[in-house]
Amino acid sequence: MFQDKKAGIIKTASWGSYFLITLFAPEIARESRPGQFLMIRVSDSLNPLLRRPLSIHNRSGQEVEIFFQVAGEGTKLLAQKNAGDFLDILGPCGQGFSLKPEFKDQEIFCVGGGRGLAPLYFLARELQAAGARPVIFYGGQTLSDLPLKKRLEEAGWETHCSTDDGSSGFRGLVTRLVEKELTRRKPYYLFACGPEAMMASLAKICQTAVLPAEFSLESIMGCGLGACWGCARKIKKNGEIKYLRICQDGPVFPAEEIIWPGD
Amino acid sequence: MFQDKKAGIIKTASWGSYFLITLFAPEIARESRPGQFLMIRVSDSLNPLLRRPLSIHNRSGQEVEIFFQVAGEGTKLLAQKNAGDFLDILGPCGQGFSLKPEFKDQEIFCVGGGRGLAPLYFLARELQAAGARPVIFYGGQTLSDLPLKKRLEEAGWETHCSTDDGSSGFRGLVTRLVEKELTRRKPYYLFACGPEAMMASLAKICQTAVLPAEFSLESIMGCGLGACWGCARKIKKNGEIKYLRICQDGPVFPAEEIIWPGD
Amino acid sequence: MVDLSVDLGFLKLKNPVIAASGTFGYGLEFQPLYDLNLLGGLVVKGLYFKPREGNPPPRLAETPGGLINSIGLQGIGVEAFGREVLPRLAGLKTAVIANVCGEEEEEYARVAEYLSQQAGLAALELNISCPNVRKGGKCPAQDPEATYRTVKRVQQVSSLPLITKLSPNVTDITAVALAAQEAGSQAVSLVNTFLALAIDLRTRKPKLGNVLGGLSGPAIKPLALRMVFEVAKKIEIPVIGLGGIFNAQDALEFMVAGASAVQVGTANFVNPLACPEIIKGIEDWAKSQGISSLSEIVGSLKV
Amino acid sequence: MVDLSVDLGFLKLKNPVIAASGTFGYGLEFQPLYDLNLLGGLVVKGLYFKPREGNPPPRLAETPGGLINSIGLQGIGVEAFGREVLPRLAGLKTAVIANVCGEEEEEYARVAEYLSQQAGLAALELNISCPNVRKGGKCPAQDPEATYRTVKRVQQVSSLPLITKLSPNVTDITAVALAAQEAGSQAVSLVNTFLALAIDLRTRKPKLGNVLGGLSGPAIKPLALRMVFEVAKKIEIPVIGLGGIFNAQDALEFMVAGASAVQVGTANFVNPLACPEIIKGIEDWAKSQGISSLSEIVGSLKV
Ligand SMILES: Cc1cc2nc3c(=O)[nH]c(=O)nc-3n(C[C@H](O)[C@H](O)[C@H](O)COP(=O)(O)OP(=O)(O)OC[C@H]3O[C@@H](n4cnc5c(N)ncnc54)[C@H](O)[C@@H]3O)c2cc1C
Ligand SMILES: Cc1cc2nc3c(=O)[nH]c(=O)nc-3n(C[C@H](O)[C@H](O)[C@H](O)COP(=O)(O)OP(=O)(O)OC[C@H]3O[C@@H](n4cnc5c(N)ncnc54)[C@H](O)[C@@H]3O)c2cc1C
Ligand SMILES: Cc1cc2nc3c(=O)[nH]c(=O)nc-3n(C[C@H](O)[C@H](O)[C@H](O)COP(=O)(O)O)c2cc1C
Ligand SMILES: Cc1cc2nc3c(=O)[nH]c(=O)nc-3n(C[C@H](O)[C@H](O)[C@H](O)COP(=O)(O)O)c2cc1C
Ligand code: FES
Ligand code: FES
Repeated sequence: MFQDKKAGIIKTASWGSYFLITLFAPEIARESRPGQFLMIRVSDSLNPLLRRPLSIHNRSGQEVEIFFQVAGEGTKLLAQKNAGDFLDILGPCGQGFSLKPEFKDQEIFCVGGGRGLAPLYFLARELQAAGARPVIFYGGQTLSDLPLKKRLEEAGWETHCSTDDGSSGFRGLVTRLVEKELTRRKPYYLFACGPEAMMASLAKICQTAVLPAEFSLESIMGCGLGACWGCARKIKKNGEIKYLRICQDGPVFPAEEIIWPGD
Repeated sequence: MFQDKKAGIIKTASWGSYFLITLFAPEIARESRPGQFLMIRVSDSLNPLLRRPLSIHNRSGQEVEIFFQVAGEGTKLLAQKNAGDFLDILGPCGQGFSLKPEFKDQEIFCVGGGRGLAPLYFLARELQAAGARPVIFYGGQTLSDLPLKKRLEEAGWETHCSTDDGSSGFRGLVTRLVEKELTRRKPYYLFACGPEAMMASLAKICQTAVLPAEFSLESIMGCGLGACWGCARKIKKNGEIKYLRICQDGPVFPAEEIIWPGD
Repeated sequence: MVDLSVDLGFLKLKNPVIAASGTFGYGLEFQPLYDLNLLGGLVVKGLYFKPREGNPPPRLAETPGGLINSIGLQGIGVEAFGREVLPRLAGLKTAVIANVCGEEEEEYARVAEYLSQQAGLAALELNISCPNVRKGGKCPAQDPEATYRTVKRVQQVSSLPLITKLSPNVTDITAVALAAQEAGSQAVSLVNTFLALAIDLRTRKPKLGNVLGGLSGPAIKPLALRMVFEVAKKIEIPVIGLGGIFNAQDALEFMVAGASAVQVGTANFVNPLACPEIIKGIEDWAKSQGISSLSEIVGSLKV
Repeated sequence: MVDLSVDLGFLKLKNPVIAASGTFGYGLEFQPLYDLNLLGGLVVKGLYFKPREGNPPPRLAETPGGLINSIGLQGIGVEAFGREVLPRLAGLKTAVIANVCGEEEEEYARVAEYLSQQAGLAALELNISCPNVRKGGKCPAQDPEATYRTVKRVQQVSSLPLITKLSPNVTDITAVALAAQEAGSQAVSLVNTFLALAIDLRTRKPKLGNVLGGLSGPAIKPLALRMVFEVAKKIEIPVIGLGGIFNAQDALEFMVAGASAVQVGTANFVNPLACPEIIKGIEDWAKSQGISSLSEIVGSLKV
């Protein structure tokens, strides 16, 4: 865990409301695992006060990338940063996805909805490096919600896209696309990150298909360090339901441990 | 009185900690008189919360200029603005210097200390336009505190400079310089703006010389409109001492009405 | 068309936005900037019977998202107000409300009595909550009994509707609100400022000449909102909410929490057009939500 | 050399900066970032006798310059703390303080009694002021008598020095501070959070699952500073000041107002290195001012 107060921005890229920032942060890069995240100070001022949690989208050498969508004031300020600016970042936070030795030679589904793709790029790279075969599912409302499509394809991974309006790939929800694909093949594991509704429905699909899965959850965060208990959410551990810290006990949890809203 | 939420910055100039900003603000320009000021929002954020009062340094056509020194957070933010940016400004505020018909053909001393020169440029121009002869006294700690020296000389006004360290013009306080000059000639009137100590000592000098004078005072301001009474300061009006509003009853007051700290 | 008017029972406002006392002078200072008739109402600066000198400067200090003031209710006194100012306000087509102050009960009564005899006022706001002039350290609004007594006494001599302005510097603001209601106040307004201190570390002196002052602005909004919510649940008379309202969204949040109308204070300094812009913003929001009357949203918080 | 140590009488701290309860976990969460032995002290998360579930999410909401929380003192209970956490804290060379909670007097006493029998604690901080778990709407620190009773009861069973943590949600905080002193508290710390509400206008629901929460951060600093000033003038025992301290200047202002030591809460989230940076900043300032011992500045406000 490091606080880097002056992580330099090497480059930025953007597609509509989606942004990619490449940071020079050698210590954090070294320690990062897929599914972990950074707590980022978006402004020197007191508004917004808190850091914003953003997944580590990619790591290469001494650099880490973040990929985010503008959601409110904080991400808007972050989107205004340029190459040459500095960011105050803290990380790597959280536990990340589990990378098991038995993934080798297996097909692993990685399902991302919109900005939820953020942690999956790093994950797919590590899966591949470990000899597993990542299969990416990438869903959005429309074509412009899939800015990373090209990048995923270039990485050489099997990539399935979906849009609600059919402007790119499968027309419909990405969960439908996964469901369809599951009738044809049986992957070894599934990882997902995206809107709650998407993950909740995916959880049901995995249960039916008896497919082990892990999901990366979100929550408003205070410290990101496990110290404030502000990010807590009900999780079922060893049959007992209690509030666990998304930042420290997660953000990734096995599908069966998650209590979905409305459950 | 106008609130112009989008007064465009036409150009900026700077000399060390001193800044000059030219604004396109036709309505305010039209109504301005020397000694009046603007209330300027330095940031969209809530810190600093209040507008900052800055004198109208010059008016030409549809443009107004402000000239300021960085004093704290607010002026620092203002100094970061660039041509093409917009400022939210309110003005013209306050009563300004009195321009009397009998000034015609008379010598009028205009004494500015550091940033206190700000309102005197506009004043000298209007004095000249009214047929009076402005004589400028411009004091600072050192050469770099006199960024407007050239501009004043170019305007063709008799200009006397002083620096505490003698790096430019007379070595010593500008008040000493005025005092010296008063032994040689008798102007008709004196206007001044600058640090309290300078103005207080100038007030004594004018009293001794039986020279009528007006000073522009400062105060922390809330509204700038006379509504909050936050800017009040003790002033003697018609023999009675009471708290008057610097923003609305001033900022310019006749020398004999001002109660100086320590009086 | 959205009906922005709100009916407080004793007073109908064309819209729920009222300029707050002490931030809007004697009512006329903002006239060069916009038509005051746009306002739901305006409350003039606090009035004592006699003229008052006010507190020594500095009188203002900024804090993160806030402003501390210790004006000390400098003012011309109620008679000069009645003679010189009120006639000029009389022509306005907006609710003009006077803010009534007093060093003790009798002064409140005298000010209220005098004002009741003047034309042009829609209501009195009883300022029993100014933290800048507490005698013996407490203002009446910090004690339910003192509140009851003061309101009762003013009721006896005043024929104008009474809005009692509450202090946030209390353990239980609902107890004070109940006391005001019981004593016959037609409404309560809350909150006045929070007692605060700012220090200049360099000089080791307080930033304000009067040492302590009252905190207002966005910093206090979540506290004021909580108090409005608590009070609105407990009393029958209407609540006027204020404290850090800077835009239409803030104003609407206060209404959702239970305020029938709102006041805008410090925002007038930061953005002199705050009041008309908030009114416009409320109208736009109501339209976008298909709300035909604002009363629908008052106290609509889902808890 | 500047001597940063402060002597509270019952406890000597190597410097005046203490990490505040609830913002610093059980003390070890910040260890990956810096050496905890740099701290003057640290207060662990509030402890009840039994484990507690805490409040429903969302538990945090941002406001201008502030943070509202309603964690609801989720925690592992004092026995698990004593068994699992305390042994790991015991090796630290900084003052470890436990934050003692209770649903009623007896629970406070049981927690304090249990902790008194453990090794490794420098003092107890009695949290009678948490706004998130008020039973019947009030916490003991909102009433001088309840404060007196609770402190007295805990004194009977505890051998550790006692710091009573006061609530700002009161009319007169000095009365509560005096009650704590009279009951034998060795120090007071103030302030805990201010009861607050934030609303999501879109959904018309409170932003927090528990409806109300406690406001902390820079927004409350001027209010906390005022209270520290008022209390320090009135009592003999040392005051530990907190509320919105984000940098060395803030910390020093609290000391000038009368605090013998300070706590840093919300700042730990915004800048995890806040505590060590504040300590360094205090040292630099003292050097620049030629101050050899910090006790010189405590209560040095020129009024
Ligand atoms: C572990 C983790 C990893 C994340 N990774 C990414 C990522 O890689 N890319 C990305 O685009 N987004 C990511 N998010 C979501 C991102 O943190 C939020 O979009 C962001 O904090 C919103 O801040 P804002 O100031 O822009 O919006 P705000 O104005 O604060 O809020 C906008 C909306 O987002 C909600 N929100 C605020 N904070 C959070 C939060 N921490 N988590 C979820 N919702 C929040 C608010 O309730 C509101 O509805 C992640 C969140 C978590 C918890
Ligand atoms: C009518 C009027 C006209 C002015 N014209 C000019 C001008 O043309 N050029 C110029 O450089 N400056 C001018 N000033 C001073 C200028 O307003 C302050 O320097 C500025 O407000 C400081 O803001 P800040 O945020 O940079 O500093 P802050 O951090 O707010 O304060 C820095 C220091 O300035 C003091 N200060 C804060 N506000 C004011 C204020 N309103 N007046 C005086 N001192 C203050 C503070 O107490 C502190 O000591 C004028 C002031 C007034 C009242
Ligand atoms: C400079 C100033 C002067 C004030 N004077 C008065 C007053 O005379 N009477 C009164 O009842 N309240 C007075 N107040 C309090 C405001 O009316 C209002 O209650 C408070 O500022 C909170 O609202 P705000 O955050 O919108 O400013 C004053 C506030 C300020 C900032
Ligand atoms: C997330 C959070 C949790 C807190 N939990 C506790 C607690 O368990 N016990 C306690 O006495 N105070 C608790 N507090 C209050 C802080 O210790 C402190 O009194 C308050 O936040 C004001 O200080 P600050 O502005 O520096 O944060 C908590 C505050 C926050 C923000
Ligand atoms: S964000 Fe503080 S514990 Fe998770
Ligand atoms: S600044 Fe408000 S009256 Fe002068």
